[in-house]
Amino acid sequence: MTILGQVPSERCQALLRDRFEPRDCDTGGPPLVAVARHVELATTLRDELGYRIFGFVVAAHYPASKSQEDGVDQIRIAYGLRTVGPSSELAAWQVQVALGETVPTLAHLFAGADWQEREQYDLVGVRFEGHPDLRRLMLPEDWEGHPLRKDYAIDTQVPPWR
Amino acid sequence: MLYFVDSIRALATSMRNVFRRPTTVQFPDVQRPRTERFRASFALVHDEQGDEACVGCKACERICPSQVITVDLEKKESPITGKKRAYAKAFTLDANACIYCELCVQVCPTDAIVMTTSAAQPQFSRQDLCLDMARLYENERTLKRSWATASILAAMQQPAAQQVSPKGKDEPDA
Amino acid sequence: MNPWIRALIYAVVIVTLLMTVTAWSLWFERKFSARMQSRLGPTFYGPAGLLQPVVDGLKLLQKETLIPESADRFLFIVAPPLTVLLALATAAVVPFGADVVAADLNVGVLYILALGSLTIVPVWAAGWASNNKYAILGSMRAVAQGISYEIPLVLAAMVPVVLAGSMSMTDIVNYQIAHGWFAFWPPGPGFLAFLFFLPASLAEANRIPFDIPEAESELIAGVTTEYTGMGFGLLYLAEYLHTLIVSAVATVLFFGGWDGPFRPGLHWMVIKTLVLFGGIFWVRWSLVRFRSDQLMAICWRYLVPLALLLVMSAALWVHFVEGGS
Amino acid sequence: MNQALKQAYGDPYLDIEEYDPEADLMVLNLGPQHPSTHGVFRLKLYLDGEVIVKAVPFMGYLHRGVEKLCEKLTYLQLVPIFDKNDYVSPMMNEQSLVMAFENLLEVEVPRRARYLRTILAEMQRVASHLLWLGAFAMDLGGALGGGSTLFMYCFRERELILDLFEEVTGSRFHYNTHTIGGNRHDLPSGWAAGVHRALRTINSRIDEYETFLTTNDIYLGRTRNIGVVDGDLALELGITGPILRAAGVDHDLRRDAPYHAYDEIEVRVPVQTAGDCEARSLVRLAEIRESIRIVTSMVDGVPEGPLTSRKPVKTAISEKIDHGHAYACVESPRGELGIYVIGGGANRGASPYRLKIRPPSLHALSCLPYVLPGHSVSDAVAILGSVDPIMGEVDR
Repeated sequence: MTILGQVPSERCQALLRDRFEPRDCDTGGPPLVAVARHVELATTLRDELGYRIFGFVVAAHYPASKSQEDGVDQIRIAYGLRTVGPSSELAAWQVQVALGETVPTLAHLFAGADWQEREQYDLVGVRFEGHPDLRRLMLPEDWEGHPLRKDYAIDTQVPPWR
Repeated sequence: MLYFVDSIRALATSMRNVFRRPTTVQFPDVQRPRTERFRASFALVHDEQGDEACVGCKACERICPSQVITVDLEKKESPITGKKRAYAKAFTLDANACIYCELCVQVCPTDAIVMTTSAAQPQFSRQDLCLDMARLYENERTLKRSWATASILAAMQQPAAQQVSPKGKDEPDA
Repeated sequence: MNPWIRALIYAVVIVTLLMTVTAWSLWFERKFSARMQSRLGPTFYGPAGLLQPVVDGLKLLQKETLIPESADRFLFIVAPPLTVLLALATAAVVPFGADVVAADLNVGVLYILALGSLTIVPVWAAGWASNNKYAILGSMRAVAQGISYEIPLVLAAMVPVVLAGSMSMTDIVNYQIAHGWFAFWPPGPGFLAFLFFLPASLAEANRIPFDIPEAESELIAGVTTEYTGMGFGLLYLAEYLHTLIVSAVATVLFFGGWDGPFRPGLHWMVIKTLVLFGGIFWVRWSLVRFRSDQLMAICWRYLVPLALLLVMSAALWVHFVEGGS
Repeated sequence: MNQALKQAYGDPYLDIEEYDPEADLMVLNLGPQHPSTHGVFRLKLYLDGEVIVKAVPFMGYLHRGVEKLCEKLTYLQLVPIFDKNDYVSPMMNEQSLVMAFENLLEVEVPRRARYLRTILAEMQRVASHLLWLGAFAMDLGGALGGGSTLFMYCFRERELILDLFEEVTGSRFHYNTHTIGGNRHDLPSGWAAGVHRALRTINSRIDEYETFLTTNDIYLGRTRNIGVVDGDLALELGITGPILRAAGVDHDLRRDAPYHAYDEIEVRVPVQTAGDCEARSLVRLAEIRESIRIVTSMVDGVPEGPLTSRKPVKTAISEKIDHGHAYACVESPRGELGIYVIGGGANRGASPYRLKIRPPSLHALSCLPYVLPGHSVSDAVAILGSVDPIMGEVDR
């Protein structure tokens, strides 16, 4: 794989292994970390290892059929941070939460996370607890439903002009 | 007062441009020359024997990201070779929603659909922008064909192993 | 000839002349700015687009005049024609030829400055009447800019008056014919006064780089946001008229009116005015715009004190050199 | 948000009622229909006189549900959809998307394609910065004045590059020239000569624009220490790209996390320290020159060899994968444009399960509530222009 720095860097994986006992996610991707220690991980990554730029927060909805946990819809959220300057690396980890539960916000650590978390709440419907201003980012306020949920209508036939 | 002193250089630049040739042209009368690979509207073509190339296999209908192509299949005698062959009974391409991504040209097994280098002619109603089979074949006669056909694109995208020469029009600078 | 009839003839001739020159200055500006921006400019109507002003006028005429429901109807309707009226009124005093002047007031310069400063009122009224936030911002800026640039304008206009010893426009021109043009002959004050008069008058007419009131990149269209059809047409026309007359006044005050090398006469006046008018377009299409507080800072920190010095230097010049005539 | 930053900048969550009650604030909506909001973007400004007290941005007017569309279309069909996201630099969208899929499917890209992608990316950066330059001059100088003169010059130069793209890909703007494993269009003969000619003209014309900008005092008056974003605030907000480099932080993905063929060439990264509008424009002008230098050094030495490492696509369902995550990011003219894709979606694994775009313009816009308070409305327009947001990318 010639593209460097796109997979979680060794430093980040080493930190995860020895301090945060990550579980490997069955659908692949970065290691899974317990929700309780999620903010602590982000703080250590930022302060000790220098991952200062907020990369991304991706929430994906796994309906009961696909997720293994006893038939309850799961939401897996992948986070990413990046270091600054030469040989910039990427740190990434995942957090899993049942539908309806809340995830502690990173907006106090990274102001950049503020809007990305609002977008995930807007599109996937995962609530970030402690977020200063959790409103919908893009859809109008009175929009009901979260479009990127798997149960959201997907095959609406595009009205042909013909 | 220093604001006006070095504004003179800006004035000089704009005056210098007064004596340069303007780059805009009066569009309807003067047309900008298009490059050979420019892709605009569509045309269906006949193969070497003069028979309709399209076999109605719906490959383009499936690949189209904005689902604007619909093809109906029919089997009938070919007027030239006399054998029973598959044809497209109806072929509509909705230029309203087409994003000109050239994927249909790439996936066509028989080089039937090609793009032309004449920019889209505006119409007065949405229905006129819905190109049906007759219009597409008429485009083949009237408009200048663009460079790309399925085989040329395929020849250009061959991986290292098989650097095969393209069937159909010879690639000018392979 | 009965003075009333003379005034009427002059009025009709000057108004039609000014209107046509302004209309075709629209064509000239679009062609000239197009060339500056490596474009073709209007070419469709008439040879090289010469009928473009006519077509623009017709387009504006047949557009529906919308009056916003919450607008102050009377002010909204009256404001545009008022701006055109004030712009045209200042033309009464401008001497186009030796005795070709509508009304040779002996307080000509005062008359022009008075009407010049009055143009702020209808512009402000237009902004205030359209009851639109952007228009109000634009009109407040117009008032601030108009008032603060009034002072350098007056002081700059004082220099030729002091030098020529009279306020009447024809006397100033005759003085310049005798002693050489103010812009060049008294080397110090004359040219500097012109350098102050031009930007101040540009600010008066809301032209770039001083067109804060209708700064379209910030305030959409500033004062003219709510206007459609002929309302907008009049406001737009008034701006061009005002600029044309200001360049005519500048030629009279600083470049010796109808005085010219071969046969002084009306044609010299027209040539000089149009050259100055073209210069204003040239400045308009190549400079970036000021911020409104920077605009005020320039006026109060630089223009006003220097203008005072200028008038004093002109007075000293007159006292010493010319033996206090 | 550490305390030091709170004092230096405006507070985006300021409660308007507590602001001193007797100052009657005027609420002015800048946008979504406004000549200088660079797209459909609404900025609700609370004005005390003409000074901004609080700025609340509203987005979503251009939300097209691209990420929902990703669940339905297959990998190949997404490429033409994605070059409409950041419609000022479409190359970068296609390249980041295709790199993410190549990561996911573990596909190797041949050297010729990597060279070609670098050249196309750098030329697109020049075109994108030229468009920014014109739009920024329009913000400062107005549509009927000096601003539009510079706007026309920038577009005249940008046409040269679009013609070159038309020669290679056949389309001026939405190319669909990338595919998984390489490119779809090879370079026509004689293209390099055209590139040299065009870039030489642009390089000489840039000096001409300087007379409008960096030495023109009216321009400096409008941009010097207006809208200052310093390094800490930029890093805190996750801002990357010219705004971060103008704030003194030396971070550029082309050199720090090289992709395509950037590891084989030397990339010089222009950095300024002031962090104001002027510094941002200086960084972008320097980046135009830097990109021109890169392209002229590379365009003759494109190595021979195959253009893709996979057979040309003949059917919609061509790539299939049922698990795995991948992230790829590209240095777009506005910052780090990243695509995070999760495999194993519909169409029996032929479309992604979830695809997220990390838009650099979203983070660039997030600096507005912090930076705008204290400036006037015309400054707000200048700052918005210097931040150069693209709403197609922000709203997706």
